[in-house]
Order: sequence, then structure tokens, then C-alpha cells
Amino acid sequence: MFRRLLCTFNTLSSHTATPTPLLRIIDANPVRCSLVTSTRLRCKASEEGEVQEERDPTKDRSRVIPVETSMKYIKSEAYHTTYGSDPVWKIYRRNFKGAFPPRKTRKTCIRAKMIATGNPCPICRDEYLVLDYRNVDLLKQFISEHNGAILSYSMTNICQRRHKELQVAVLKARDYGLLTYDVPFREYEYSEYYTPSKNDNKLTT
Amino acid sequence: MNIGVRSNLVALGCGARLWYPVHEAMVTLTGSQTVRWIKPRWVPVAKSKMFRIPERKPLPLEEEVELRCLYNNYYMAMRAIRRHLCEERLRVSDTSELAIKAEEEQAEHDQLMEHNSQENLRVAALREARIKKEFEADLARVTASKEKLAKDAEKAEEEALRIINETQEFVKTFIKREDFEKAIETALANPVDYNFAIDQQGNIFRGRSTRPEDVAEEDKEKLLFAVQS
Amino acid sequence: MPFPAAGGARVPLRTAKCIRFARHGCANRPFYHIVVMDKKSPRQGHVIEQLGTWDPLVNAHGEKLCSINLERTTYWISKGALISEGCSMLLGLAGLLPIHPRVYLLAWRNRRAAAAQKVQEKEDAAQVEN
Amino acid sequence: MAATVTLQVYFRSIFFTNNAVLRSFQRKSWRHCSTSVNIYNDRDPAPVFFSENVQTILKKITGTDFNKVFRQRFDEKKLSPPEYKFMTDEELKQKMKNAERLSSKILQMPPVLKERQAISNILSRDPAITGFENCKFVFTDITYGLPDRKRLVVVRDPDGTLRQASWEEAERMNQIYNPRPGRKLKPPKLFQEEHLTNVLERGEYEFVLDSACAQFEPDDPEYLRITSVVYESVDKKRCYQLLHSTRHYGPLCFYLTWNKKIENLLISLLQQEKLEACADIVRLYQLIHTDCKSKMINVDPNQHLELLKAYVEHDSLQQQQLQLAIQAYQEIVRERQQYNENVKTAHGL
Repeated sequence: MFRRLLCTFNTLSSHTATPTPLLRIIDANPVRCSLVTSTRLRCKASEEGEVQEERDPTKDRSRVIPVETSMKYIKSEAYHTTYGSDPVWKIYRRNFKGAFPPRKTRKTCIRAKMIATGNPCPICRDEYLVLDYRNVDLLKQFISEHNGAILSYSMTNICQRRHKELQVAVLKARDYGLLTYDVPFREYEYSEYYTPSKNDNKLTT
Repeated sequence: MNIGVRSNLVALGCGARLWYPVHEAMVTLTGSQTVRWIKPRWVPVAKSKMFRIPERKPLPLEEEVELRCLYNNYYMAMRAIRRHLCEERLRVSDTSELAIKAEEEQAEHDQLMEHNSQENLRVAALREARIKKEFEADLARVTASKEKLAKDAEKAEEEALRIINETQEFVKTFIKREDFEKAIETALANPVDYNFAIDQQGNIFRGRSTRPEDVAEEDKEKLLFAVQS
Repeated sequence: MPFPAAGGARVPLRTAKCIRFARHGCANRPFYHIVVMDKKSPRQGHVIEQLGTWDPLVNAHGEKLCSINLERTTYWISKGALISEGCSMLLGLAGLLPIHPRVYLLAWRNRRAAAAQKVQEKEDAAQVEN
Repeated sequence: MAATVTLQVYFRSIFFTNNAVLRSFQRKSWRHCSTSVNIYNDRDPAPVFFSENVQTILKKITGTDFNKVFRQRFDEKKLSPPEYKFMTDEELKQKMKNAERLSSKILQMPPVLKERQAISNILSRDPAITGFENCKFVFTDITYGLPDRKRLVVVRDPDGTLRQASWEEAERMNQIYNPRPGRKLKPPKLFQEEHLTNVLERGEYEFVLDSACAQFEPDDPEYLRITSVVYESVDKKRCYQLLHSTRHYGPLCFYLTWNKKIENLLISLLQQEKLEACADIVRLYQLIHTDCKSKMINVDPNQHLELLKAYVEHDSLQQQQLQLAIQAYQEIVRERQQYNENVKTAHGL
């Protein structure tokens, strides 16, 4: 019951259009949250300003890189020195507890436009690698050259969100014809299209 | 919002909770959110609604006439269609390729059955012949074994007879109790000397103390292999 | 005998069978299967055979899609299965059966309502002018 | 072995010199025509295409190069480890026969048909139900065992007319109720103009043709447009070799002969010294255009060069290039023979 009181107080305060809610529920335990005093809140608001600058540029992923720059980057010298001729996901060591890696890779490396992990996946770690259907050179690295299938994340170790983006990009690329693959064979039943009537044969001998 | 609708006041903080679960309403302090009343299935029909019959909306007359005519035509058409489809189904059922296929299968089935029965007959004949042969073989075997047994029995009999005769002769050499002493004396009298010696030519010299010169030339016994070589 | 989309329910001989809609899809997204089942079984009861599907919502091309297995439907109709009102309206529109009177009625009422609507708009427009 | 290799290299060097001469001559007369799209609408090609001897010629021209027919397919199927077996001769013969049969199945030519007529067949009219629903009703008959083209699809328009669905609607319904692998509900963007051109520049002819076969019916006007664009660009770039021993080589040759554009094809075949194929194409030309003059002159069929010459004099539209190519070819043959004699005399035989 008490919790509801606080919850309503919170929504009420939000009505009065202060940018940050005066009171925020920090944990479920009703007793402790009542100790949240307004003093603590005031200093939180002031802190907001400085935290903005402290964002670590290497981990900042708020900038949206256009596909063209990504394509240029992949052909650039810098890319060649870092990755050489290997695919992007080659030199990456996935760290996990125990001997066997968990079946699925992490859900995402980027949370709130910041790299949220010490060991981001091969795509998230490099800002200029953009998964897009036009970026064929990057997509080709994630396609097996034996049967044209998309390599699974257990091999490329990219996070689930990037893997989903990769799948979408590859399908769009195939739809646009940028990536070629072998279409399933279509067997024709000639009798459906043409019934050879007697007189036709005489015509063309 | 007409007052008639019984609104489910989920006021904030008031103790009166309804004894049956209703949708969790989004609660705001400013006012109470009214929720449309839905009678749960298990609540019995209200008394006032017990014998209520929803009255039919009166159709305008010409519409009604038109409708009745339409429905009559429709039902007539439907009956005709059902009968037609039924006849169609019966007609098709015996000429349809299903039926033909069924007939083919039936014909094939009969043919297979017939082939099967012939096969059975042939196999039965073979079986008879085999059984007869086996029977004769058994008979022959039995008679052969009988003869063999008979022969064995005779042989055993002869053997037994022979043994009996031998023992009878042998028994004769037994020393009876009453002439026991006499036998001892004769034994003492002429001791038997089993020792013997042989020389390089194969001659045997019986007796412990006999010397080769004692024995005359002609009655020298010869060893078996000496005779052969 | 082509394999029917059998639902697996027992086919009782003497009971009345009915061709009707079984609602699939989810809340606010109805999707009906045209189905043959025992008349007394509940709407989502055990189905004898599925004859087709009916999607009441209009698609991007402005069409309502419906699929009917004509061969099996004619078979069950000839076996004397009853047809629910919705199904008979649909089969009427499909051309397998004659048009159901209720379709004529609804069409008629819609036309009348549309006409009334038009008249109403004309009057409003007239009022607005003066 | 090494000797023959060196000889081949030597020939090729002679060969190229003439070739270069020839090609430079061609470039001058390069027609920068945009890929003109002509669909078989004047005469129905189906009876001609499906007739016995045209089919045999097309199958013979396609040729079965097993490496290409049974190449590694990029269709996301799981790979199986290669199998090495010791085989007796009969088993080997049997295996080759199976491979032959399988390759003929893989090289099955997509049918060449006329553009289909639109369907306008009204089943019944019920104006009385206008207003019942302001959208169309599409009814599809999902009886089992019906081929897609024979499936009945019927549309009830808002104004009450019950008509048979058009080809597009029927195809869409078939795809909804009976989806076929490799086919999409909306045609892929690959077939739009700008994407098609850049795919063709990359030379992915077989990919475009395969996806067109999977997506469209062979008598779909869209299919005919795409295939003619692809055939035109193949003809312009003269890379027939890419489509050789694939299922599309037959229809390509048929299209070119149907539209009397076989000069480039003949020249490229002559350069590859495939005289047999040239003769087949000329014979195909005579079969399709029964009114052509070279048919009158009875040339014995197995003399390929004469057949070709007859065609060049009478029917060919660009005679100089063809004559040049024939001369180049004869020159090469003469030089080769001459060279062989020299070698023989050198070896003192």
C-alpha cells in the first residue's frame, strides 16, 4: 500500500513538468525508499551536467556513421592494416566463464549509445563497420564460401542484435541482387504449358 | 456516462475490496477509473433478467415480404443443389477414377490371391513329397537301427556265452576248498621259475640258473623280433 | 481418395454435421477456418475436417481472402451437412451456392444508410452556407 | 604431354593475332542500341520450341560440362563429405548414366511461350449485392492434387460481378496458399530497372535468369521482358560462355535465332572453333525461319562450313564480319595443317 503512495507521488510530480522526477523508487523495499530525501536528489540533478563530458570517446557510439564512409573505410589502408585479408571476426577472443562458451552470444554490446562491455563483439568494437545491404564487402565476410549460408554467431561471435541486423542486411542484399546465391531449382512440367496437338508436329519437320 | 452502469469503484486506499476479481484498473489519484461491468459467467442470471425475452425489431412490411420470398427461393435452390450433388456423388462414385482405381486394386488383389493359392498348392505338393521321403528315410533308419541293435544283441550274447565258457573252463582250474592243502603241496613241489634271460641272438633261457650251454640247440626259444629279422 | 485435411474427430453417422466457422487468430484479429464438425460440439471443438480458411480483414490490395476445398465441400453438402449462415453467405459470394438472402438484406440496408448519409451531408452543407 | 602444351600455346599466339585484328574491326560497328525488348508476340514460339528436332538441337548445343552442371551450389544446404569408391567398369558406366540422367534433369530448359492473354471471364453478375461490402472477395479452390495453373481463383467485385481472377491475382493466391520455394509474394527488387542493370554489369546472368524462373511463370510478360533484357546484354557483351551448359543456353540461342541476331553468336563460336555448334545454329535458324533462302540450296548437312557459307551469303544481315570470321578460321586451320606438315617433315617422317 505504501509503495503505491510513492508511485503515485512520482507520477504526480511528473505532471508538474520538472525534467527529472523529484522522487524515484530505487528499490522495492518500502522502508528504505522512504529515506530518500530531497537533498540527495538535488545533488543528482547538478551532477547531470558534468557526466555528459566524461563520456569516453572510444566507447561512445552515439554518432551514426553513413554507409558510404563505411564502404570507403573497408577499402581504406587503415582497415587493411588492422584486419589484413582476414574477415573482421577472425581476430576476436570471446571471453566466457568455464570451458564451454554459452550457446548464444550477448544480447547487445551497446546500451544507451555507449559500449557497455569490456570486450565488445567484432562489429560493435569498430565504429566504422556498418551492417547495411549496400555494404557488400562486409556482408561477404559473414557468408560461408562453401554453401553461401550466413555464418552462425557461434563462429563469428557477434552479439545477437548485430546478428539480427546482419541477417536483415543479407536478405535485403539478396533481394536487391547485390549478393548472388543459388535459387532453388524449379522443375517445369511441360505438359502444363504446351499440349502438342497433332498438326503442330507436321508444321516444323 | 449513464449512472445505470454499475461502475466498479476501485478507490484508492478504501478497504472495501470486491470479493471477485475484476480487471486491474489503471489507478490515478485524481479520480477513479470506471470499468464497464461484465457479468462473470458463474454469477447466476439476475432475477430481473430471468424471464426477459429480447423483443424482435419490427421489420417494415415490404422488406419482410421481400425477405420471405428470397428465403423461400433460397431454400428451394438449396434443396435442389443438395439433391443434385448427392446424385452427382453417387454417379461419380462408381465411375470416378477412385472407383476405377479401387476396381483395379480389387482385380489385382484377386489375381494375387489366386496366385497365392496356386503357390500354396504347389508348396503343399512339395511338402507332401518331402514328408513322404522323410517318412521312408525314417523307416529305413529305424529298420537299420533295429537290425543293428539285433546284431549288437547277438554279438553281446555270443560275447557273453564266450565269456561264460571261458570262465567255466577257468573255474575248472580253481582250487577247491577241500583240496586246498593238496594244491599247496603240489605248488611247493614244483616251483615255477618265471625268470629268463636272452642273449644277443635273441635266444631266451628260462630259469634263473640255466646257462646257455645247458640248453640244447634245437629247443632254444627265439625272441619274436629275432625270428622276424 | 485425396487426403482430406482431416481434423481427426470421429465421424458419427447419425448425428447432424455442420459446415461453419471455427475462430482462430487472436484477440482483435479474427481468422476463421471453414470446418465440418458435429453440430452440437462447441465452436472450437474437435473438427472432423477443415474445408478452407476465411480472413475477414482486408489486405493491402483491398481484398478479403478465402480458400475453399470445393471437392470436399460438395462432398459434405451432398452428405447432408448443414451450413451455418456465415458460411452460406460466403459460399454464396463464392458462387458455389446461390446468394444468401441476408446478403441482399445487408446490401440493401447499407445502400439505404449511405443514401441517408448523403442526404444528411447535403443538409449540413446547406445549413453551413446560410 | 609437355610438347602438346607448348604447341597449344604456340597456336594460341597465332590465333590471338587474327582475333585481335577481327575484334578491332568489330568495335567500329558497335551499335550503342539500348537493350531493345522484343517479346514473342507476333508468332507463337511454343510449337516451334517444343518440336522434336528443335529440342534435340538445343540440347546438343547446350552441351553437358559436368563440372559446371554439378558445381558447388550456394543454396545453404549442409555439405556432405566427398566419397571415394573403388568401382568396377559396369558400376562406373552405371554411375555415368545416372550422372547423365541427372544432368539432363538439371539442364531442363525453361519453356519459351508467347505472352499470356489477360483473363476476362465473367462467371455471374449480381448487381443487387452492391453495397454489401466495399472490398473484393477472392476465393481460391484448394482441392488437393491440382497444378497451380489449373487452380480456380475467383473474385467477387464490390459491384457484384463474379469474375475469374487475373493471372497476377491467381499467382499471388497460389503463393499464399501453396508457397513455392524461391518465390516471393512481391517480386524481388532485383528485377527493377536500375538494380537489374548493375547486376547484369557484374555478369550474374545465370543468377538473374534462375531467380526469374523461380519467381515468374514462363508466359508472364514481366518474365519475358527480363529474359530478353538479359539475353540482349549477353549478346552485347558476347559472353555466351557464361551460360554455356546451363539450362538457359537453349532459350538464349532460340531467342537470338528467333530475332535473327545470331551473327555475334556465330562469330564467337567460330573463334572457339566450334564448327559443329555453328552448323546447329544455322540449322535451327532454318527450322525457325522456314522462309529463309539458304534452306532452298540443299547443302549436305554434315559439311558445316558449306552450311555456314550458304547462310552467310543468303540470310545473314552483317555479312562482312561473318565472312571475315570464316576467313580467319580457315586461315588458322590452314596454318595449323601447314605447321603440322613442317613438324612432320622436321621429324623426318
